[in-house]
Amino acid sequence: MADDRLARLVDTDRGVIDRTIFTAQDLFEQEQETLFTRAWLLIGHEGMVPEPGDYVASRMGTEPVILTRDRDGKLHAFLNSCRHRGMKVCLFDQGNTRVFTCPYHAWSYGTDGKLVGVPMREKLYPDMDLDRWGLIEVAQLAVYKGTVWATWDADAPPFLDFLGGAKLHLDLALDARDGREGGSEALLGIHKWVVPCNWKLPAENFCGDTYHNPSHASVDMIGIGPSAASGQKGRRDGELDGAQHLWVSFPGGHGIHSAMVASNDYTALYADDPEISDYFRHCHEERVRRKGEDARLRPFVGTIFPNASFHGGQPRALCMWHPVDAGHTEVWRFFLVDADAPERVKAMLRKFYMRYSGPAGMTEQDDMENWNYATAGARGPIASRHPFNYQQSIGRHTPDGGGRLATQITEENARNFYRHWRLFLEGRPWDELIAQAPRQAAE
Amino acid sequence: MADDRLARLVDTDRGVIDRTIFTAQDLFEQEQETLFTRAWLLIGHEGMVPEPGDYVASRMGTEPVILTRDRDGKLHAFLNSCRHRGMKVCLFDQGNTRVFTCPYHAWSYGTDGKLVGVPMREKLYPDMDLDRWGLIEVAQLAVYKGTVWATWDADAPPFLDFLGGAKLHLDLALDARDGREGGSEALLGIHKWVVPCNWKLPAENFCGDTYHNPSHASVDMIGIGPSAASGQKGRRDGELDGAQHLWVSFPGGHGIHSAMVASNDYTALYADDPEISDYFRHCHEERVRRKGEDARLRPFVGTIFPNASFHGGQPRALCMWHPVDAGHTEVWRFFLVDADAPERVKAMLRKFYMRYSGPAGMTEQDDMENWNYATAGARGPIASRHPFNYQQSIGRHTPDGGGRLATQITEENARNFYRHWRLFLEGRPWDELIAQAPRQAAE
Amino acid sequence: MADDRLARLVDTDRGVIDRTIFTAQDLFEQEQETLFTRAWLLIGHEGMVPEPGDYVASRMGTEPVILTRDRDGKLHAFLNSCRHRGMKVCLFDQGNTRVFTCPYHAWSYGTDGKLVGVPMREKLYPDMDLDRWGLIEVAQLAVYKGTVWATWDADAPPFLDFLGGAKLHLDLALDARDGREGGSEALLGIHKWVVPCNWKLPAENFCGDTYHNPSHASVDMIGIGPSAASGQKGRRDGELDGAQHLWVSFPGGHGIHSAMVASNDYTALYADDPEISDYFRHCHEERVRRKGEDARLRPFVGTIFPNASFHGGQPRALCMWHPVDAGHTEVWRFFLVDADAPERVKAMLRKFYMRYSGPAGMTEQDDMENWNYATAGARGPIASRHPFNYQQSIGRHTPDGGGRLATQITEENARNFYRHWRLFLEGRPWDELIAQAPRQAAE
Amino acid sequence: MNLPRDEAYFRLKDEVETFLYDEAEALDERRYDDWLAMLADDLVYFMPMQRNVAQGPHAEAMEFTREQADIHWFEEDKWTLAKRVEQIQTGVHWAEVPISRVVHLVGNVRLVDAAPDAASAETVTVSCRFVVSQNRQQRENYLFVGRRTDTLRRAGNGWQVCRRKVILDQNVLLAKNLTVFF
Amino acid sequence: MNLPRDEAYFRLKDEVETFLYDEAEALDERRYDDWLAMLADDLVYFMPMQRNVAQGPHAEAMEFTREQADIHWFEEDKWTLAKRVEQIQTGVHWAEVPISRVVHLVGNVRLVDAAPDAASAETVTVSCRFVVSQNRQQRENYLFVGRRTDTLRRAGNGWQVCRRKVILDQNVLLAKNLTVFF
Amino acid sequence: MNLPRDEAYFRLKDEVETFLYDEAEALDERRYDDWLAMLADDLVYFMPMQRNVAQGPHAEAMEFTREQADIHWFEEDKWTLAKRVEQIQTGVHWAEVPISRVVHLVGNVRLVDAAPDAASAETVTVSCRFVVSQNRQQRENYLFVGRRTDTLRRAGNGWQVCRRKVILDQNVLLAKNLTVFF
Ligand code: FES
Ligand code: FES
Ligand code: FES
Ligand SMILES: [Fe+3]
Ligand SMILES: [Fe+3]
Ligand SMILES: [Fe+3]
Repeated sequence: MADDRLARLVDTDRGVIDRTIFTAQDLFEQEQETLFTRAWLLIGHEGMVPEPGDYVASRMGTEPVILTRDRDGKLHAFLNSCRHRGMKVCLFDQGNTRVFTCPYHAWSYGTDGKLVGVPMREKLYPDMDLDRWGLIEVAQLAVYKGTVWATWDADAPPFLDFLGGAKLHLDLALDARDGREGGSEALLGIHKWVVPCNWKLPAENFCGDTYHNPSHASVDMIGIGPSAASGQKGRRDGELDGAQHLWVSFPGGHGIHSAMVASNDYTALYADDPEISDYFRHCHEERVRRKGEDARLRPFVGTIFPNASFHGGQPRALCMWHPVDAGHTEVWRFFLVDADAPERVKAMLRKFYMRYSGPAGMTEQDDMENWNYATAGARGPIASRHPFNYQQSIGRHTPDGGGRLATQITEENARNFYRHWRLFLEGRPWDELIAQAPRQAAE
Repeated sequence: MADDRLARLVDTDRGVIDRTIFTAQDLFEQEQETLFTRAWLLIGHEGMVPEPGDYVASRMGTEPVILTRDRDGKLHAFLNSCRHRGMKVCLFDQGNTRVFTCPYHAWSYGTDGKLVGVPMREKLYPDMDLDRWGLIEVAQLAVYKGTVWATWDADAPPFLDFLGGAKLHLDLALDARDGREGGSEALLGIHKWVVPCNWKLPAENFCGDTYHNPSHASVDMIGIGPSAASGQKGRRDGELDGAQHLWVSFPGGHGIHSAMVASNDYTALYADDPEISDYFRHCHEERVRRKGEDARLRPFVGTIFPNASFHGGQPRALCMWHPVDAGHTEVWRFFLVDADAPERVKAMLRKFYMRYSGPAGMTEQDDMENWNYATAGARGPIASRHPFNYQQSIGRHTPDGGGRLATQITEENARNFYRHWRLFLEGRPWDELIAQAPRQAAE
Repeated sequence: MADDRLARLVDTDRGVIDRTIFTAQDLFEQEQETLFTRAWLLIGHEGMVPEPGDYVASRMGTEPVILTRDRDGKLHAFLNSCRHRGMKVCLFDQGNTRVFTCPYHAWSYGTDGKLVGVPMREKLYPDMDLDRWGLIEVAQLAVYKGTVWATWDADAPPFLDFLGGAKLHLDLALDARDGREGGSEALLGIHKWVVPCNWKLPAENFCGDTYHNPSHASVDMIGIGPSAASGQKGRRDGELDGAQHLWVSFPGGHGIHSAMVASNDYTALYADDPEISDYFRHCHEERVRRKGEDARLRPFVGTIFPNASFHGGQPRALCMWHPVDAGHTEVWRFFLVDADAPERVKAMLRKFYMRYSGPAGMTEQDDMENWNYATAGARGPIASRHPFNYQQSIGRHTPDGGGRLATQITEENARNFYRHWRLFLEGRPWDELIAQAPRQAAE
Repeated sequence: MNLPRDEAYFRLKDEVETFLYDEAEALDERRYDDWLAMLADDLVYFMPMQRNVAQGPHAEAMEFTREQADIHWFEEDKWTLAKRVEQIQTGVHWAEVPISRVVHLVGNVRLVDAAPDAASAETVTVSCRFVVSQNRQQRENYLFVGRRTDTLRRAGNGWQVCRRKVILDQNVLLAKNLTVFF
Repeated sequence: MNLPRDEAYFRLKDEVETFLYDEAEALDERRYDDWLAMLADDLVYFMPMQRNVAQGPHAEAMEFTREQADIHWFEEDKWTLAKRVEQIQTGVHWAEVPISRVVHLVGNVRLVDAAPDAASAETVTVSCRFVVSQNRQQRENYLFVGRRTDTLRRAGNGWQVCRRKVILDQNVLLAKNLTVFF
Repeated sequence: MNLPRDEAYFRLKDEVETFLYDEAEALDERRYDDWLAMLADDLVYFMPMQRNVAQGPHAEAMEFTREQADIHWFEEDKWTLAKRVEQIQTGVHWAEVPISRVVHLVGNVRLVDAAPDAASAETVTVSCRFVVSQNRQQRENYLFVGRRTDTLRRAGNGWQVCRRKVILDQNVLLAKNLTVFF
């Protein structure tokens, strides 16, 4: 563990971080070895595999995995690679099967990962212990309100312990708009595309970089939100007008940006369609009825360390920033709606999501442009001598449960993200990784 | 020499081999330095350069070489690179010349590699010893039944010593169908294409991976062989039906898969054309007449360590798996026919070869797909923790001359291949490289 | 500093240089760290930014810089990268602006590099010292007869000290054709393209490789010069016929090839157009009048170490060989004419330049082909065992001021170039880098 | 449908080709407002995503994301396309600052249908192939090759696109974004 | 050969273009059986390899592998092409599982010859250029650009290809395989 | 300009297309002398460079290098093009030894103008898109996609190019050289 190098690279106390961590391929490989093999990673949504035998292709870090529902309805996640010579055992993005048969020599595996077929086994492999040669399975898998998470590390704490205080905020994205727990479903169709940037830049951006508003000047000027056709400017409807924004960073490395609205009074939204507007008013009223004052807390965005992010409402989506190499990220994105929302609402949201997010997203395109050329700008010997500035609102936060709360725009969430990034790369034990106050930051 | 690392990576005793050897670029470079600079490599066929002054482009490892026939009819192989600044001295795939003149500063070299022209030499290079600045020539070159082999290592044993017991089987591919020694010629036109796989996967496949039959289910179902138009299924005609298949591995790292047919009785083949069928019956009878019981041994495939393979009959071809980088292989393939076969036979074979092998080969396409994604599946930190399984028929072999003979489908040839791969990468002396029983495998 | 390795690689005393220096990516990165961060580099021409607020994109080594003229008319060069997260602050190749506003979070910088705008600074960055977070500026910038040069090294000697005796020859390219000092202007339009070669090969070629004349056999045969339409062969007009060519190498690593014509008699040139021919005769006569015997020294080519070259007359151009990686160079080229030359002359020269130089240049295309495949030919384990030959006219030179003069075709300039390359890579102090006699060459 | 090859057919085919080429020209010359005028107010502009699925009876249904139901690369109307144009014209749509250099090549133009007939066609269905090249900044370069089926409707003396379905034939998108119009 | 530009010529040119575009459509939509029906039973389907050789009098002969004599990328007949289709349809031809996404763009369509004449043509020789894009799995992507000379023969109301020569203009093949039809 | 769609127009369009395709064929078959014969003696052959500049009133003027004033990729006449052909034919123009394998695909052919009219056209302005593929040695491969505006002038029974403007739509050239004719 090159602790000294890492300490030199990431100095969150002074708020300076070396550009190298966004460009060096050896650090990228260290990330794969020490971080993506241990942290809980988002791998999909239950709704993608509703039936026994269903499977869907996913990724963990740089590696392909298959999320399957076995014949007994249990979820599994496996490396998509045969134990014999490594060939892909599943060639499709999704489908339903009884068995994964390897194209090369036809070893076959059940949807529970067990090795169930080895041609000529008695003769050629008389001593084979089939149990030792099943598909490589994740160490732990958790389903949380439909979302599916997994880790390769048997010693990792349970998912909810890892999530910690960020749960409250993730819930705001996953729960129904009327305040019921859960109730969301994933729209079918996963955006997958490759952005020439280091994966940490979007992860950091979503963990609470509210300061990058100027990036979105173009959509803000023209208006693309759900009331834009009625003349509303901005990239979404202003349901947070006048709210107290909150930035919270958590042990584990997570960071969120939510907001506390001044009151439970309703702001009229979705002006382009009265039916839809009524629907959301109804949801609001139900939510207030169910949650009382708690209904005032509204979601915006957040990153669950390391590379899962969520958009809480406009749009409402889950993101995976899959690392490809130090300079490329394969972004996956799926979108949520309430399962029982009227079709008219779903249709409106679906179209808004597509014009906001993804490769054709008018808002996200400008983010990607910045991530792309910020990564490029981190390269080179002179650039490397001038660390990035992470000093925004340094020290301007208060303890909040296990985390830290800021009430003004801040890079504290980013500092927390990189503090944990460093702990992972140093190979720290889990108690340190999810400790209340990360050690190296003696404040 | 990182012996410990190599020992950890390649454990042929237990039949497990780390996926890293198929993916790590530093090991690839070690292969170039320690293996491709020492082993005998296939570089072409005499028939490609029949006349004095003829030349043809070839490769050794990652480097371009020229195979020439000098004015005295002697064959040479040179690095295609000027001694002055390294420019290519030969810009063509083939041709005939008196001299190779470098385009950059016009140093010129004879077809025997001698530096014969240096503009303004008397004035600018008064002390130059021309003999020291000729083209870089291989240390040894051997012609064997038309095929041309070379090595950069002056200490390498003669080609036939390197080939050892594999000669018997290579002969079955190179000798005429009627049992005469030699007599084969290379059809003109070399397939050259790039497969995104590590070069060792095809080399291993051809050294006797009979177990991968399921790869070829599609061609086996539909029938593409020389009797397929007459309704025969399978990817070739069944001349080995009922034969005892043999897998033999040799010191030096070679491995072959041949077969001993039950008797010298003739199986009717090539049913689509009676004339061709008759021709092959005739060849068979002549072969039996000439070779007696020895005629029962029939060729299938084999790999001459490290990266030359042959297909013995249907099709009948020589392969070079040229390394490009850890993840890419430039495949070269040329095909053989008996020089004196009737045109009708040559035409039939030629077309069969093209539909079987090469980038448009209906059989080989499915091999390549497996090599491609087996290489991909060897990448990644989790994949790297789970070595490939090479335990098939482990221990199920008997000594046979200098090698080991198995009479059931086996990965012993592959184990032997990687045992020698490791010896080369450890930089062992030649006596160990071609010793009877490689040392590290204490059985 | 791996001195031993460097000493093994570059042996200018014996005239052998290892091929690895043209191919190894780790040496490329060492070059970026130790050479391109210290040497004076050509970054543009004053005429590209005539007005206050003008800017033009340039490069230093692998990194993008902006050359600006601030509101007070002063030139600056900055890394094109925001101090906050590294995003490009200037998105264009050229333009005029009051301020560079970063697209990501809208920090903004004056044309003098000062950080002048930080949104919400009082609240989010109460302690920020704006002076410490301006654009990263070069340590020194020099304008010489219109050309602009910069270095990242505050300890570097002044540009003219670095240039040393090469000044006399560079002047011949930059001064007016009639012998007045300066007076040249850059035609608009910078050729930019990527050649698959190591950057040192073109730099070396331009420092005085007269021996590569055979490269240009095709243009010499057909004639493409300013009198070619009148039947003159050769790639340019023969103004140096019968001249004594001179090759001079300088401390600092520079090398030039100029020529001393036998007399100040005029050779008729530019035969295709009598008006133009007359104009150049007039220039010649004026030059002789002004400079007397000194007018006999005529420019050909030269390289100002490390990667700026000039073409002195036919054509008349400045070149930047921007390193991309060990195997790729982004070439930039702009062309000079006398600012007060008649339009007819400028038009003729402009067209001649375009058919001679650049990616469509009939002469330079053949150079590039050689640099491309010389780089390719430097790769590989066997190639690497055979160093390039730099023995041409070794020892055939005399001291000349601070440098060495050769009067026959020589590689002394190349030897000098690599001698200094090694000194830079060894991290020597500046006094050694521009010393009279580089130390390791004990002659 | 097989249209009779009479003079009306040839005239119509020329009209349609010319329209498609004019549209390409408008886009490549960044005359976005001219381009918008070529789109019908009720335009549907649809580009589904494609999945890797097994052959079989329901393969096509599983391969493409479903219009009006799933998430796609695009499911737009004229309003959003006009917004995209407006966004570019702000000059601060960073993904298009500077504006991409784009080339639209349209080939294999086939009249699939003309209603009521070629001579008096009010709507035409036309299928084509495209190569769209996008080049931007120093060395960003993307090539999009795919298929398009357009429905054109007569509008005054000319035509307007009232439906466009674009098959890009990619799975993981190979470009960093989709700022280009197809 | 220079065909007179009469009405018959324009009708024939349209027929031929339409045929080539229909063929591309059949392939891109994976209607392989429709495609096979567009091929004559005596089809010759030929794609030589190309070598790097010096200019000179015999250069062309040395540059291309020789039909009916050497090894090529393809020298096929209808039977083998039908086998290739059959192979894809097994569902276990791994190189085409899942099936590639393919786009055929055909351009520069030129009538080189029509026999006996345009009005009553029984065979037509047509030259074209092609861009064929193949995309598969996640990010496999190959572009084939080349030339084709086809001989079409009238068959019933339509046409069939009876000879196709494809010049791919590559030396070392840049794709990992040739599962695509040209 | 909008040419009336009469028979003369269709005949002219076919003539122009055929001319452009014949030209592509001459180049791709390396019949350089045939190609030179298709160029007028007073040909202007122009390919500007393109810069990344901000949107705005003078953007286009700043984006392109200026004909007859600045440095370009090409500003040639027939003499220099003939010299380029001559150079290739020497056999020692190393950048073209061996000669590149080149494919020219021309699409979106639009008659922009015909003077005095289609029926008796003496000069024609035609716009198109191109895909030019260059493949050389083992694995050198470049794709040029761009736009072209040609002015053709009647010459005897045929046509000659008297002006060609090529927009390559690249900034830093993505090819190692420009030995290809456009
Ligand atoms: S690789 Fe899967 S069975 Fe052999
Ligand atoms: S590189 Fe061959 S003569 Fe100089
Ligand atoms: S990156 Fe420039 S302001 Fe943030
Ligand atoms: Fe954003
Ligand atoms: Fe096989
Ligand atoms: Fe030169």
